[in-house]
Amino acid sequence: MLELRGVTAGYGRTKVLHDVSIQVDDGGAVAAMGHNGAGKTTLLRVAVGLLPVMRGQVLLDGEDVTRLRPSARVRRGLGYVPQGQLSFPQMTTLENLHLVTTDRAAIDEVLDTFPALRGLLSRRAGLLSGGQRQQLSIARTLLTRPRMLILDEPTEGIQPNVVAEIEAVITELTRRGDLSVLLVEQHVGFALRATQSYYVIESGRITSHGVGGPGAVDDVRAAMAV
Amino acid sequence: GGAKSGEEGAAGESCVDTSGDTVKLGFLNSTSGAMSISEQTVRDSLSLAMKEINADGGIMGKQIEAVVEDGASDPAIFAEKIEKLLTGDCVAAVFGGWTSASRKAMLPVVEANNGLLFYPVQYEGLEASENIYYTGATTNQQIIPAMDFLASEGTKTLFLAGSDYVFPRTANKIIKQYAAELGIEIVGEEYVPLDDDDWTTQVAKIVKAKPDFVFNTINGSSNVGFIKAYYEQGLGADTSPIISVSIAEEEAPAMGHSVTGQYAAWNYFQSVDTPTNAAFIKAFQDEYGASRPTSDPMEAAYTSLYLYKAIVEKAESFDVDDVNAASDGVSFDAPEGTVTIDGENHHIAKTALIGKINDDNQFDVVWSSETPIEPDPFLEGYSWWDPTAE
Amino acid sequence: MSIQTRTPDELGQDYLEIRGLTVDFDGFKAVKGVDLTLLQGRLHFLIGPNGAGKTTVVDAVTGLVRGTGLASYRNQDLLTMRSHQIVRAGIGRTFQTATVFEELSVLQNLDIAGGVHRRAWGMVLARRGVPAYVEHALEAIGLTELRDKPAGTLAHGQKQWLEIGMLLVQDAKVMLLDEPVAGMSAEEREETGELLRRIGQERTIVVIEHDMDFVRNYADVVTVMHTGTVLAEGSVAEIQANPQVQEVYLGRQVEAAATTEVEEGDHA
Amino acid sequence: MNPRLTALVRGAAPLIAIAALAVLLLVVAPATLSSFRLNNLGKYICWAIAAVGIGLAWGRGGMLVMGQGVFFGLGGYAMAMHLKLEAAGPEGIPDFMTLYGNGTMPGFWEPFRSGAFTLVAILVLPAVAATILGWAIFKRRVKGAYFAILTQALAVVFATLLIATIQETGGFNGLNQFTSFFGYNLYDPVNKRMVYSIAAGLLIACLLVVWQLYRSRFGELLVATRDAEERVRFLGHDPANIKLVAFVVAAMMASVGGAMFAPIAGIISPSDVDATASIFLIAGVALGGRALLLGPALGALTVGYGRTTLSETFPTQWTYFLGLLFVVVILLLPRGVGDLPRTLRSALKRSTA
Amino acid sequence: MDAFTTPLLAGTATGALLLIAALGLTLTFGQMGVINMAHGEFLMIGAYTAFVTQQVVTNADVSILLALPLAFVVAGMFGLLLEVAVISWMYRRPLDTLLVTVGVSLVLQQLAKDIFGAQGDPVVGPSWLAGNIGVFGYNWPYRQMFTIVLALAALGGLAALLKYTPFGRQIRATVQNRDLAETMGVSTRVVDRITFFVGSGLAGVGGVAVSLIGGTNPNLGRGYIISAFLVVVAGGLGQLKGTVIAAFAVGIATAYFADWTSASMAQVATFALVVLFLQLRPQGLFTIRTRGLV
Ligand SMILES: Nc1ncnc2c1ncn2[C@@H]1O[C@H](COP(=O)(O)OP(=O)(O)OP(=O)(O)O)[C@@H](O)[C@H]1O
Ligand SMILES: Nc1ncnc2c1ncn2[C@@H]1O[C@H](COP(=O)(O)OP(=O)(O)OP(=O)(O)O)[C@@H](O)[C@H]1O
Ligand SMILES: [Mg+2]
Ligand SMILES: [Mg+2]
Repeated sequence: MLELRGVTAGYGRTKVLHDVSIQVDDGGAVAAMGHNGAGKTTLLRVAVGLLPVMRGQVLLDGEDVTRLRPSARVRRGLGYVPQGQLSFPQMTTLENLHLVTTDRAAIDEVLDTFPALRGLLSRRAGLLSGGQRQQLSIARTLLTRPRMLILDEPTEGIQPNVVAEIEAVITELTRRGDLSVLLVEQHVGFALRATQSYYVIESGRITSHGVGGPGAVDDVRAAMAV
Repeated sequence: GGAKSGEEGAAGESCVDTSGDTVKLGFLNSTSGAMSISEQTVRDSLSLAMKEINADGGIMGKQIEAVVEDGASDPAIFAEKIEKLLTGDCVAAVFGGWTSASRKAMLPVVEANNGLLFYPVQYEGLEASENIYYTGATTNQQIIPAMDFLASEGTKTLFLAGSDYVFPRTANKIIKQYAAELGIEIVGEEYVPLDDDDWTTQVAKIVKAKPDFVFNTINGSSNVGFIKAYYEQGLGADTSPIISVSIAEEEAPAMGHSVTGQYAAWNYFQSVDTPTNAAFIKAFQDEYGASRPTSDPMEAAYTSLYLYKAIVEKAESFDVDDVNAASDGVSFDAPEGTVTIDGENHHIAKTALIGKINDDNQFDVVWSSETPIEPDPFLEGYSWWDPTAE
Repeated sequence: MSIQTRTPDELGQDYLEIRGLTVDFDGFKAVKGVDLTLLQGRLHFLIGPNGAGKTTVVDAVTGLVRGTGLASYRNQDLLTMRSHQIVRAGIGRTFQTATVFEELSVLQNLDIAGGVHRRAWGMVLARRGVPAYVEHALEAIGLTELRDKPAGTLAHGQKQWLEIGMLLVQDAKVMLLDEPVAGMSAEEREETGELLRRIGQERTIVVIEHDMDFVRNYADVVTVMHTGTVLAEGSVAEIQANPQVQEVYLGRQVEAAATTEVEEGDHA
Repeated sequence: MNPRLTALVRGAAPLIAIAALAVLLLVVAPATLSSFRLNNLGKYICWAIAAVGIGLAWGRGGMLVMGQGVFFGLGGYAMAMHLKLEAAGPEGIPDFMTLYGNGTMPGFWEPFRSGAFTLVAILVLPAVAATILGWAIFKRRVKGAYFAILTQALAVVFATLLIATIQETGGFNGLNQFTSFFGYNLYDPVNKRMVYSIAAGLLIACLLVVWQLYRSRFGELLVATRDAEERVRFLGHDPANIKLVAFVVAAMMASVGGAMFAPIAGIISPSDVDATASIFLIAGVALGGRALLLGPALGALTVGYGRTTLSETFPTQWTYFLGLLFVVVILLLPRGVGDLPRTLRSALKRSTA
Repeated sequence: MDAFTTPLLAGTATGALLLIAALGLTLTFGQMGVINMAHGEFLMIGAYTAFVTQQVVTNADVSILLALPLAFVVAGMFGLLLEVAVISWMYRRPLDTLLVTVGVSLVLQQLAKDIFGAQGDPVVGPSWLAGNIGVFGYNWPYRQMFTIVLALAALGGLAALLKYTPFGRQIRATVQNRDLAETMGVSTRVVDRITFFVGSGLAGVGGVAVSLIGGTNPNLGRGYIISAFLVVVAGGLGQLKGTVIAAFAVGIATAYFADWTSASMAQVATFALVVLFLQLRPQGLFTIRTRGLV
């Protein structure tokens, strides 16, 4: 589905990623974990196309999309939830969703997942609380009906019971097999439950890679402690 | 060169060298900026005069070599460039300037260096420098005759419309005092910034005031907005005609509305019927194209170079003091008629004309002062003039 | 704990008291009559569902939004003061999305944070060497090695540490921290928690957080907010046992998971 | 090299550069240039003085001051009024007031007979004006493009006001025909040289002032305010005050530049202070490097020189040059030509890395 | 009565012109964060389009109708060119776009000077706009009424575009967060270009209206750009409602000031009014507040 081959990338002169390769299979779910500043967000930005590569390739469905703009990748089925509770602050919650689609049924469906948003539809996104914005951000991306979903710390700032809800949604979607997931997450337990394999990334390099599931918690913790 | 009064002793050491077989003259006009189109016409006629004079043997046998500079429509640049011409290029005289601001800026420089400037445009008067020759009209050769014309037409009420600028303000001060003398009532006075085209509200006031005449001292392109608003609100030459002092042959067809029947006050029109003028027009159009009209400032610039030649040849010297000593009474058979220099104030005697615009955008002369009017820049000969009155 | 039994007045003036705080956004009351007493030396946690009004409380206390009621610190009514005056009164905060001065280095960020306590004239003088308090703060937040890097190039979590460091340099007596460990890995959370514990001795610290493990490990007192009001207050255990809190915030899964070992290890 | 030595050299480098410029302007230029060229250089120096202030306000403070012509004009007109009165003699009034007006002098001219008052006014007038305006703007948190546009509108309005007040300020023609400068005959080349030297000295002084400000904590705070104004509030500072100080200092420098411009150019008129003139000042700063110490001054000198020479060689093309300068520099070298060495060095490093 | 109504009517027409100029600006400035100082030159380009059209189709009654769509397209194309060549490289540097476009505006002015000459080239008004209607002693020119109609039409079109089409949402999303919009599948590049085309095109239409007032000269835009920016500032960033009210308020206020004092003093007074107004409402008439430190 999504593959990064030997990607080196960074900001200005500083390289952040060094020759990183990862792969997400069709219908597969992969977690990327690592410390603060390890380069996880950078990795996702490269995958989405917000950051150009210095070297290497990005492949979507086996096709080289390294030169495609993010919007073109999104039209090919990529969905991205960025870190940092981003929204279009001066548009209402509903308008934020309408940017993607005005289909009532589809909107209703995601609102069932995030019922808190229902009461906030006419409030401007810039006025929402951090967690509300993060929920909106995920909902908005789900509306694009991605085949490949990229999530950057989606549970940051979200209340525990909604985190559980999000976990359920992701698990449900991947189980159906029509969605692949690349997840960056600090909650190791959550990440491993929602995915089937993991990468640990340290200082811009992949240091460990393995099969996920709750049993891998110790392996991951060990890998990250190095 | 000689020093002027004692306090300025150190300056003005002339570096002009006319020992060779050429004489350097400076042409300083704006070829960029807002004034460039107007001033380009002056530049063209200066070049024509130079070409003719050179073909005719030059000045005192010396070929003219022009040093051209751009004043960039900016007074400070005019000051800078004339200093360069006088002290760097060591020209014997400078020809140019258009706006009063540019002349005022050049004046101290040309005086400090005891140079010579020939200024070719009608202006607001109230000035006379030893180092400047004014070959356009001063107020008593344009504004005051225009008022005489209005009186002769039986004008009772007059509306003043002008740009917010020195010339219109000063001209209107004179007009108001003379109007009181003539028994003409001023029923309104409006000014609009130089670069503003929207005259709608001001013209609405003219509509209400219903004056017999409108005295127009608007500068440049702002005239178009004025004329359009004037006709748009139902005014016309048959109700409240306009007399202008800055609409000439060049501008009349470019008003966006026919201005047939309106008036203008100048000292020269293309339509002036003299053999010298016919020759001038032919020479000019041969040089620059048959569609180019000739106008008053162009003619004044053309004349200025010939006048300079005449003075120098009378003085038999290019030295400024010699030139000044010789200038009084020098005359030239110009396209507008014979003009004569007043050695006292360095202006020239000119005949005032009032033209009425016809369908071909030429001016039919409907009134003339008949004889050249002696220049009187400070209006000393007019008893009604009180410079300190409001 | 002994401090819990003492009244605020016995502790001297160092406590932040909020009484009947209400914030009204054109008719929508995001905070409705909140009462809080925040004492020095305790790590005070503020939790609650998204949109409960936690950030708004902090905004109101720091002058970012207008609130009514009372918020007093050392006999000053904060609600009538402007942001920079509130800071000068000793109250500092961080933001839910970290905001540092991106073009200045880590060191410069810390240094200008100390500016509050300098005289106006000192402002036009150049910095000579690194003041001791800046060195201390650098060490405390573990960014000594990155001191000359522009703050804009720090990762998310590092910026959050830097913000805390700036509060240290400011010598803020009251620190209001809005989700300071969001996006940090387990170890980093631990480090941050320890840091807060260390500096919390002589300060009043309020932390807004959703990570229940973090809350469990470090909270002395927890206040739960819901729809603009205080729903419950007490120790972590009390809060976790509160059915209302479970209902609106923790959810049944957490309740169940709390008993399993895997969940315990989640963030450890 | 020994790191402490390196630090020492790095610390002294700006001072060495300023000293070099001082030698160039105060010793080399007077010795080699003709009186006319030196006078032109004097004009560029006046623009450079204003540019140094713009560098502070815009480069460091992020306030795009598009109306510095106004403050340039305040200083210029204050000085010009004094020179005009000096030329008119102890009891006299400026010539243009009798020509265009009714021969009486408006009251606000009277104090400018005093040289001391004029010198004080040159500093105090812009400071007061900038404080009032800055207060109104910054306290209400108007910033960014809003601020830039308001200042440009101010320049337009200021020029319109000058043009419309012919009897008070000479209108479009401005003020000129100054004969002496605080008793020194301005037609005397020796005195002109002295006026030039004063301007050059003031430029160096202004550079030293911003050098100290840039290395001070205020300088850091100013950059912080530029980058995250609201955040500065939570450091316990009112960003409005920080910006105000930079804005006022910049205004005073512009005023000093204008004050020297009047005697050197021999004229001050609305076209020296209007929106176009203000933009012209910005051009130099952008070219030289807005955030650098010497960039704005050198940029202004270059643009001034370019204006003279280009308009001598290609009279009508000058506007194209100025226009393209903006486009090329801002687009490709936003940090200015002065930053080119660093850009090149880092590009070189990248390619070898 | 007429002392009161004349400035009101004339000012409304001035306001309408400002509105057309400001509409394009709110679109590019308010919606896209690009401060286009060359916007005034797009007005000038529109005016010259009217002039050139009239040279080809000499019948003034027809040429002006042809000129309106033509000016929209011509000015729009210039805007598009500017976007592609310059602006698209600097969306993250709003203040810098201001300076770059100052340069562009200088070049365009000089270009017009070199092509058409510095003095005005007049556009002759159509006969169906010659004349006026008497309202309380003011001979209200048809031309002014036409300007008002034109402005309202432009306003209606733009409002519909922004409010009721997906494209409108995309424009707003793009300005609020470029990267995020891109990751929501919005092709920001296409959005930028269309926005610029429409915004500049509107200026072109305004230019046709301006060409009916006075001469068509290279500096024509300069007279309007500052007032138009003041309108956008006073109206509140990106707010159509605010822009409309501010445009008419500035237009009418200027007319009254001009009536009481002089045209020059009216400029000064209007500026003072806007600054005073910003004291009361620093973010303009209508503002959108957001939280946090933005
Ligand atoms: N815009 C930028 N310019 C320069 N360097 C940057 C930029 N953004 C990030 N970096 C650097 O890149 C490195 C990796 O950052 P990244 O945001 O990818 O980390 P992360 O793993 O996502 O961390 P976190 O868990 O805090 O989100 C960090 O060292 C950071 O300093
Ligand atoms: N300026 C405002 N106008 C209208 N509503 C607002 C405004 N600011 C905040 N709100 C609303 O007030 C409520 C409280 O927001 P607040 O940010 O305080 O929540 P929070 O408890 O911090 O939530 P989170 O855990 O998600 O950060 C939310 O519903 C939010 O949408
Ligand atoms: Mg990250
Ligand atoms: Mg919050």
